[in-house]
Amino acid sequence: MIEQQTLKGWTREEMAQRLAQDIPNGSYVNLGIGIPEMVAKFVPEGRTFIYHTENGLLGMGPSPEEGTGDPELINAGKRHVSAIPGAAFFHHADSFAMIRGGHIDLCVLGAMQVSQQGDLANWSTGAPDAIPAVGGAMDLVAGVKSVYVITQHCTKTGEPKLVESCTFPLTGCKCIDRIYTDLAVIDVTDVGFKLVELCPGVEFEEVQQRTGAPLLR
Amino acid sequence: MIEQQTLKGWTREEMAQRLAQDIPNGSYVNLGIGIPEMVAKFVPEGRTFIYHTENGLLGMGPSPEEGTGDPELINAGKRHVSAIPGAAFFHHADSFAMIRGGHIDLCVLGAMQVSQQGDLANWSTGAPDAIPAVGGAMDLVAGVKSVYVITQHCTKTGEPKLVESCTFPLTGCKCIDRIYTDLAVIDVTDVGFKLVELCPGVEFEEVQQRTGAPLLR
Amino acid sequence: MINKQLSSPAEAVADVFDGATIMVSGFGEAGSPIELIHALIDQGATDLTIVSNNTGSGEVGLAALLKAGRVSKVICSFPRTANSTVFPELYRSGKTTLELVPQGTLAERIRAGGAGIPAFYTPAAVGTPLAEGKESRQFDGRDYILEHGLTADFALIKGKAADTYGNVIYNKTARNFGPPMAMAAKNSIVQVSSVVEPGGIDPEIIVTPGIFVDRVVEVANPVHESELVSAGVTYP
Amino acid sequence: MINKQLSSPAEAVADVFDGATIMVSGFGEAGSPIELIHALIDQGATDLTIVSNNTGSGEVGLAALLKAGRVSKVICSFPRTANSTVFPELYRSGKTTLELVPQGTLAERIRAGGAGIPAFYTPAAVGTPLAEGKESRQFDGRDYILEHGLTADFALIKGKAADTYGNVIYNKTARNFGPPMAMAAKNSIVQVSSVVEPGGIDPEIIVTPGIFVDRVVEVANPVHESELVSAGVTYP
Repeated sequence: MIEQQTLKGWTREEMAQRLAQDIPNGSYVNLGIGIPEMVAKFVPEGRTFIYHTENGLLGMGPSPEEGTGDPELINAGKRHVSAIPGAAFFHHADSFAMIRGGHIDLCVLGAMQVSQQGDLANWSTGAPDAIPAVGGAMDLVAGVKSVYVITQHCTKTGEPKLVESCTFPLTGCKCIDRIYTDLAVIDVTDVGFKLVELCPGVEFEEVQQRTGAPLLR
Repeated sequence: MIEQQTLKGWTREEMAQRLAQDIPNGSYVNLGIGIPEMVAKFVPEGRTFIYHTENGLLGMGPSPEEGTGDPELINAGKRHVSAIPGAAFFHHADSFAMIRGGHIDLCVLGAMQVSQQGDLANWSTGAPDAIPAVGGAMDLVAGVKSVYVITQHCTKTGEPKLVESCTFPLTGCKCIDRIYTDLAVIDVTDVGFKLVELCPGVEFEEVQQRTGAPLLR
Repeated sequence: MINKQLSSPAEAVADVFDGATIMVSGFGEAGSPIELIHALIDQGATDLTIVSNNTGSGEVGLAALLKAGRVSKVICSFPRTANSTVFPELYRSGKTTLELVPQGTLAERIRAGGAGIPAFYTPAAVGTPLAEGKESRQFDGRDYILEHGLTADFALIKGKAADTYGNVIYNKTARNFGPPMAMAAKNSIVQVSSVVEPGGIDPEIIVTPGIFVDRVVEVANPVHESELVSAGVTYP
Repeated sequence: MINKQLSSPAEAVADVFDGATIMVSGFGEAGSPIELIHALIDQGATDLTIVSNNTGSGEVGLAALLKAGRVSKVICSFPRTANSTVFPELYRSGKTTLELVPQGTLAERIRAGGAGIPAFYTPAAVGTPLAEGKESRQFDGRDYILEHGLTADFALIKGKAADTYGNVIYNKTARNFGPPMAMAAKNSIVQVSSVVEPGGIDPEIIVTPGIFVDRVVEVANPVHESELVSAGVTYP
């Protein structure tokens, strides 16, 4: 095991904010559950993103005040949301036509593991007693134009999440374009992981040490 | 050539009226262009049929007065029509999902030839200089629950239209359930053409003589 | 005269038979036809195959149907729910089997079933455990797997309003699986808050044309699953 | 800030390139985007492949584009028109080739192209000349043929109204091929009688969500093809 030290990296909010900077104006964006959802809080000045939620809404707006939600206006995480002016409702087959047909510009997902080829594992530990559940993740990674992962660089027990090849069951192959962690922004390229940007105060060697595959500069 | 005599059979209107008697209440019906369209004039007392036109309307109503039509409310024959209360508009992919998916109860088409196996030829003479055009006929015969043909028993030159096997290019194989001609109503069965009903005043032998395959009683 | 309205959920599900395949609309509680499901529990049909995105919550609706032991198989994309132990127990004990399908593939398989498409190719799940045993094929240098259309004997669907010809509109994200399921089932049963006369819904805004709907039943004030779960309600 | 509205049909079609594949909505004159087609004639792109249900009427709209010699191939279900000799002449002289596709297969191929489905099986055309050279396969004892998704570089579509996010509604049977074509083209261009602000169209009644639409242009009073043809108009 690689010896781990706690590094002072980006907070989850900072990771989400950093990712939001890279989204062009006018993008159609699908945000996964968890940290990915935080991206919506950090839309840069002057840009508009239109959020797609796979359960049938384009133009998803913020969650309403607690207790004022409509149980029939929810997002993919089953939370109450709102619809912006210019929103549209549609059924599930049309919604996944948007996804599979390459109409969504960007999808942001959490990850258990990402391989240096861009394979993603984020739906199952493969444990024999787990209840398997996949939702729309496999469709999203297969269809969306760009797929970004936002995740802690390592697991709670210090294992690298960026690996040579995934040991957990795959969600998709060669599907991840970029990874935003608490320590760095990393592209998945034809030749493996490549550093885009370090979190201020974090050294390249520290990131490499916590990455389960070679990290190119 | 079989010697032909002119027989006094059903008129086109009578053929259409005879066919309409066989449509159950509540049926979803697609009527082809020409004689098939006349069926809509003869809905039996107490029954309601809902007409589907493949260009995106369920609940097609009669043509409006000449000169009062809406150029964006037309049928598959590109004639002005109306929409009944309870009508619905939809796009072409949904419209043919209704057809291909077996949701239309009955389709009535014209024919150039019908074989004793129920093959239909109604879209092309196969002439080398003809402009090929098929429209929705192949989808209709492949998808609709029951497909009836309404046609003169013979061509203008006296050739049988009910034949052992079609010589014109096919629209579909084993797709015709019943044929309404000016002389008779004939089922297509596993063992070939079978008489259901003769036009009053017409003899079985006279029909057999004008049919290009054995006709069972 | 055409009138597809029936008097009650009980009448609407009266002919569901043992061993039937039933599609059930809903994504989480949105669009879940609770009253129709409860009527089905009362009706008693068993050995059912359920096609639905989730497996319900608490011990009402779909979870209650499972709890009652009526479901031998679930075809589903996300059978893990925050507030239910019903499906996990049935799954672990082997009493209910699971066919796990990616959500978009599930939606497309249902639409294909309704549209007369027996099979289609999709890129989703290629290279994953859910592609195991499936035919794969390249088009333009990319890998796809073959998936088959899904049909059902019945569909239980929640809409917002319908006319007596069966034309249906939905409410917000409760639309989800309703329209494709209405297409794919032999007997599509829709509960709505209000039933109107033909012409009572603008033909331009109809989402599910009546040709896909066999039975309509009015449930003026449908319950919300989350409220029942919060209140600790169990059914029956 | 998102605003997909352009100032004119000319601006909307400015980047159409020689050799492009263009889907054109319409069934007969209903839904035919005459003003966009005329702008395309003015623009000059040539060697085009046109995907459309018909080939136009008279010498305006699609027929005028053909007459101008800009179309090398037509993918179409019914290229025979009551009031035009344009396509027949081009076809017989070999100047324009034809891929004849059954209407429902055409609609489904376009939808598949837009939905990321590379190929699907259909029962339509089995045993006919249009199945020649196509793969066939049985499912449940019935024969089907394999058909491929269709995509395009551009789509020219006629709607009724749109907002500046590209959400579109249509008018009656002019809807026809517009929604699937909007899905299947890289650049979907929609002419509408009125463009409104986001929120100006009820989100429940939108037929084509804005994600499928790239450009919107207002043509307040579109001409009707049949009126032009009756008046003997030719374009340009």
